[in-house]
Amino acid sequence: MNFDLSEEQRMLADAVGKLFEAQAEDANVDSHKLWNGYLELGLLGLPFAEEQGGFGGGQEEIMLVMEAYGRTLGTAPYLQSVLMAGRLLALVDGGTASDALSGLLDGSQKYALCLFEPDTRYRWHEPGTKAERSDAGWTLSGEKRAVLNAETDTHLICPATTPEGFGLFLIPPGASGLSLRERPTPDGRIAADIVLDGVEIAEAAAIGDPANNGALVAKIVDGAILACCSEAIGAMEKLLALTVEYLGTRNQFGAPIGSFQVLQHRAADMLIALEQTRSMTIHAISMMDAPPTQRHVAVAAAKALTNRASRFVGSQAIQLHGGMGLASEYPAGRYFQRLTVLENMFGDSNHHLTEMEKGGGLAAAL
Amino acid sequence: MNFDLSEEQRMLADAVGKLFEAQAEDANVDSHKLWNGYLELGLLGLPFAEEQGGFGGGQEEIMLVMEAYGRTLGTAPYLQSVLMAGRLLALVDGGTASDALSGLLDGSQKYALCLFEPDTRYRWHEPGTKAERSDAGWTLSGEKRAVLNAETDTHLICPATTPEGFGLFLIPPGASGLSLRERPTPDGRIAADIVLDGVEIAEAAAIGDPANNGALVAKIVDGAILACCSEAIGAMEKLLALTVEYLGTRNQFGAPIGSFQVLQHRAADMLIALEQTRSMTIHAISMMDAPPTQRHVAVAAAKALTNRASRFVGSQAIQLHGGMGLASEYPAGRYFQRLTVLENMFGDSNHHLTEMEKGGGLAAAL
Amino acid sequence: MELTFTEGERRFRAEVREYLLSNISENIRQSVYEERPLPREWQVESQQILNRAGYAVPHWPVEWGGRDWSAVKRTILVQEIDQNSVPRPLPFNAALVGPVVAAFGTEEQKRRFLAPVANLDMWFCQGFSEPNAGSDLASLKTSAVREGAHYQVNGQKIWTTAAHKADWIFCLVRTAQCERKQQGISFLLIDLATPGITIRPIPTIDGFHHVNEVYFDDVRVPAENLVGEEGRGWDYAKYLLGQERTSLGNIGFSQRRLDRVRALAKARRGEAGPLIDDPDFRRRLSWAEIELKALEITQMRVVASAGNPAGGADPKTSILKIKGSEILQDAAELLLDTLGPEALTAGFADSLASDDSQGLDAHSSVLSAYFTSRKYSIFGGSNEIQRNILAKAVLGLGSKR
Amino acid sequence: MELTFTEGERRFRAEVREYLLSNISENIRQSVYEERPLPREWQVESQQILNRAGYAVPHWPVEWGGRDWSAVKRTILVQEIDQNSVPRPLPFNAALVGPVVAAFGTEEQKRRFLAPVANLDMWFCQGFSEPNAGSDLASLKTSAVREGAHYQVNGQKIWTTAAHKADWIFCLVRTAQCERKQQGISFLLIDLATPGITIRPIPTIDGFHHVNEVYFDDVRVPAENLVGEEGRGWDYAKYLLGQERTSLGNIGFSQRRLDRVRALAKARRGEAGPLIDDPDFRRRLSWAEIELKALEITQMRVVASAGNPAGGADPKTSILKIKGSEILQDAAELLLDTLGPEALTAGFADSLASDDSQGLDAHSSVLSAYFTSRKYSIFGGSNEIQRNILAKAVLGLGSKR
Repeated sequence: MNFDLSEEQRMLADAVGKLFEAQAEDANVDSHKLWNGYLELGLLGLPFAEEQGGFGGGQEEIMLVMEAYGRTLGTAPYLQSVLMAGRLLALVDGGTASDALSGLLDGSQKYALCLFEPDTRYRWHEPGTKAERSDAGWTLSGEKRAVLNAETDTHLICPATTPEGFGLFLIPPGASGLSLRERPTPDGRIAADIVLDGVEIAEAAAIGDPANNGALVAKIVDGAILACCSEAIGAMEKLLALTVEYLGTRNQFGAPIGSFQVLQHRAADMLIALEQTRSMTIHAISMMDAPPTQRHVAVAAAKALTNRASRFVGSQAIQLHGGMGLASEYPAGRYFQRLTVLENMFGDSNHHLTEMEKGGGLAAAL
Repeated sequence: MNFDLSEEQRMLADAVGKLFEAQAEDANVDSHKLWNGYLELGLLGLPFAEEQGGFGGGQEEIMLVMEAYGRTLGTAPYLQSVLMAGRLLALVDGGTASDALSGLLDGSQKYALCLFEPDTRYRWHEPGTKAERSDAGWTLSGEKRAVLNAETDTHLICPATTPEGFGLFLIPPGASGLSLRERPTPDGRIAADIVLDGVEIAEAAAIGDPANNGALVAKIVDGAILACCSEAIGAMEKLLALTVEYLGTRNQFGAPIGSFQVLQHRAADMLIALEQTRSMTIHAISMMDAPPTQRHVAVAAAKALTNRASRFVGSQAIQLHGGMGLASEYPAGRYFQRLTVLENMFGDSNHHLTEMEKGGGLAAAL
Repeated sequence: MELTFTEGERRFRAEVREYLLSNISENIRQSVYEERPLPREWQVESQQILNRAGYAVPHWPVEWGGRDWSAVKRTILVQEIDQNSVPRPLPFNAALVGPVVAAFGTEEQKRRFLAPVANLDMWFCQGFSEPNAGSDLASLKTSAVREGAHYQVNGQKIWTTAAHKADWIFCLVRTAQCERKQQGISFLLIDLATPGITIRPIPTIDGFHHVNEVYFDDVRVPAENLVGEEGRGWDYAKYLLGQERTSLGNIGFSQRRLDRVRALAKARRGEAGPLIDDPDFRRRLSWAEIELKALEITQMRVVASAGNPAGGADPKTSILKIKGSEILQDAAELLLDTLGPEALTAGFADSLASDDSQGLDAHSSVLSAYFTSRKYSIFGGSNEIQRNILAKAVLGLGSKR
Repeated sequence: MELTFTEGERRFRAEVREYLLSNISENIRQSVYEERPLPREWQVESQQILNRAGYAVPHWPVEWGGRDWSAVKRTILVQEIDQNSVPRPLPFNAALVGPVVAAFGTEEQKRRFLAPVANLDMWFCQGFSEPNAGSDLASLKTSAVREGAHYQVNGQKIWTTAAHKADWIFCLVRTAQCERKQQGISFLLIDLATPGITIRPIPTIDGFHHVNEVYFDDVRVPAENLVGEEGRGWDYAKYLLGQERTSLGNIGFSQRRLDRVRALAKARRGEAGPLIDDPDFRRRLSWAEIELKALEITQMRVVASAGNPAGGADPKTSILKIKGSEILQDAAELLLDTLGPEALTAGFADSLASDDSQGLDAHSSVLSAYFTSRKYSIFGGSNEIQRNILAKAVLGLGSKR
């Protein structure tokens, strides 16, 4: 075992950190400029094999990118477009998928995978959305919920139930019958609720193999969950640093409040929560190539712990900041908001513990 | 509402406190002398109606007695003999029961109600012990577990399943086929595991009405649970006082350890847990005459909270005492042991929360 | 001991509930239930309905609109107001400036202020906190210098709730530099229409606009607006701490929030079946129900002994503050967790929008409630300060930190 | 990065496990699994088997029986020892007195002590704590006055584990009164058979006899038993803190305890059906499994960077101490809760009985384990001290309390 970064990893982490910090400080940045920065640094191709036009990065490299993203409260659709939709496109065969992947790699198109539906909570496995064959190809009907970064120009990948099983369908922006309701998320990003009212798409828009798509999506989702864990680790790291700095500079009753033992121990507990989360995420990353049940149990355990740590670190950072923590203008609150959103993504602790227990628990999976 | 003690209640609390403290300090006290003290003060008759030879005390008076019992780590079988077996005898009609109650009131006989059985955990409602009619009366076969204060001279009241329903049987000490295995409990008392191997008893030993016994026992058990809550409150009160005293006198790094803010807040949290437990127990006491489901939900909620508080206050008292808390010779550890036993009695938090939820929860019961 | 409510107390509760449900409009109550921001006119309408029945300021002296009700009855009243989603009487008026004016003000001040304050014809906000005086309130710096018949006020207040809706502000100001920082502080009433006052919103992480900074730049305040004696403002502020304790536990508010948690959890899906039947969710709810019921009794234990003329602040009130805030926060977490993935698109307010309800749907405010609930353990003496009080004043532990 | 074990590390783990399971007798392992007190001869037998394979003192210098294994391998070794219910090498010998003698002792001392200490032919106990020096160890008072070729030792040690089974004790004693209390302390080896030593048992709340008071009344100790220089004992004690960190998280011990929890919970009934399927119990177990797996990686992160010659104590070791003790305590609570009502009659030991196993049945020790587990957050630097270290040494927060 060895937890030190390789020389290449250190260079990647440095470059990404510099880019994200510069973007976070740039008052004039827009979504195009943001995405272009990702493209130029090679981040769009990072997780893909070289023969697909990528740079062959693995979950460890994604961890470095997402930690930096969390530290700087990134807003670009990297998780959705590259780590979810993009990696799914890379896994399924066929011309449609590889054309789509090219559009993603050259920065011209953005994608989003639409997992959740009304009233099925975090269980995306049996889509209520239906796809039926039509003369032209397929007709899709159903609703999708809370699709992060889905905007009017985003290409959607929609799971839908077909007679053959778990279908995956590429829907271009502006398809007739498609309506998006964009809503602000609590961390200042955009997510959409989507209605598919008899959306007509071409035969070729069906990608992958309905017998296998579910397993591929499960693997993609597990990877995305770990990306969220890494993002949360980055956000917690920065939020703890902000809090420690505040404790050292804010004076009350004639002393910096960081000299009060109760606040010192609270900060120590935040550190412990952060380091345990980091360790559990490292473990889950090491299990990404294990058989699906073991992989999923480790990932679910990592997300459950990350969620608990996020809630604790986030709320205690606000407590230690006092009133300042509640003001939107001060960064602590924005990190708390981001951690709250990350907690929610792909499932709360209860969901992930239930998944872990269904898989036989951590002890069995080793 | 009014939470002040009446003049009579104050006098009772004073007298009981003095007796129990004297007994706790008396190095030569034996079980006979202990019990005689209870008899002389009128405690054996306290919870019974005047027409039954008692003094008409209610659950509030029992609360005062049991708090004092907890503060002084009482060891006499008051809960078992008077509050459980005795009150059950007073509720069922018939000559056998009233003869038995007389023996209890004059101090000549002690009783124990045998609730638990192997592998049914805290669910006593459907006894695996069977009673069958015989020529002489009844034959009982089965096993009972963890009967507090059951010794070789104790009269037992055994629930057993009969063709008519929930039977209750009085078994005299030394009955043939009866064997007791006395074991030391972790708080220095005695409890027994009991085997009933074809115990023959007389017809008249069956007391109560099999159609109604279960409901009576349920009420007795709910009252006993609240007595345990009151005992735990008394024990926590004393343990917190010991801890605060220790914090004020123990010096480390040149100051009393009670000047460290983290230890101050820990003690504050112990106080909060204690006061919340007291409030919840008061509420459950006020519900003792409500319909059974509402009564039981309130009692279950009180026990769940008492258990959580007991574990917290007990373990943190040890932590704040450091090594001293682990030494049997110092009282803190003995209070922790008592609280651990009380937590276990009649069910852990999970059991009582499950009971509370089955009854529709606290909100529904109001 | 009388561990249950008396017949009279039960009757009073029924009367209050009946009055509230018949008189406060459904749209106001629905908005409070959903924890949406309340338009100013609804707050005023509601308080005037309460005031008509003596429910707005029952703890005030009878001659100024109070009722001679026991603390237990007043506790029942505030619990019913909260539980039935009725807006509480504005605390700055009813619980803060009113009692101080009634106790320490001149007859002229009482006649001028008390009736409109009770009826919310005049809306007060509170100018206590300053940027560098949070929990250490007495280190405040805003100065009021006497110049003839006026005070000249300069300085800054912060976290001023609803200053943007208020007509007046009551302030602690420094009128003299003394050795002890608690001395030289005075209690001043200031008309917000006076020139030199600037109000700047502080957007908060719940997405709403509640609080403000208030700047005073050479503001001239008539000397007749001084309440009580110059230099005794700290005593008056402390006097308030020992006052109305009937609402400290936020019992009715937590009950209302848990009612909503139950309603949402019945209607929404959990891991399998309705969320309310999910063992983990149900268990967290059970603990919240238990802690809340216990706190309801703790609240009653505190107020039922408050009639006692010995009086003074019962240090157990710190338990009400601590547990009350923790339960509200637990309930907010449960509320958030009912939404599942849809929390992301429940919508989030823009605190600088002018519209009070900001076009939010019924679930939007769940997120706001979650974020804003962090404040209950911070403001009004943080939970850390409350635990210091318990350790020192109740348990008598040493005074070092 | 190499986030999984290497092929060599996996092979090493398999070898260790195979050796332990084939060589340590079943009755010893069963006794350790059930957390029953271990007779002295079983501890000796077991350590000698370990020593034969180089498993007792692998972190010692190679010339004195150590192996040149990486810290990762040594961590795997101790985890396998614990998880497979093998008695750990006596820590007072292997982790404490041995390394100090090896580092600071004379050649004569090394020859005399190291081999028997490694092989448990000589049983040491630790004389550090004193009645008025708990977490504040440096305020110790036991004195050693040099008189010719001897030290005259007077004073008292407390919490001395297994003094009643030991042959020798290593002590921190005060050989000089200096300005700083950390100065003037020396490290002395004392044969417990020396006249003037009295050992008094301290019964503990787990019902067993582990710890003792040790009194020294004009005890004459040959000066050659001084380790290192007079007055530098505090440095040697501190040296130990930076040493072996492979077992600080108690990973294997917690794994073993959770294995037992799972086994008992499968066999016993819960509220409905097997306890292991009870949602509340299962959930608590899941959290313990998660925290333990995370700590296993935290442990590896600490030791995998320990090879680094910059060395010194990694302040993250405080995380291992804190979380390691909390997980052991959580596991002990789960273990207790498996028993249900039968916890009352599982039986409880009498610490003053002479028989080691004290006639207890297999479940008796569950209660003892529950009570004794409180010690893990107290001894060896309480969790409060550990959090002070994290706040100050890692986060750099101010040094007032």
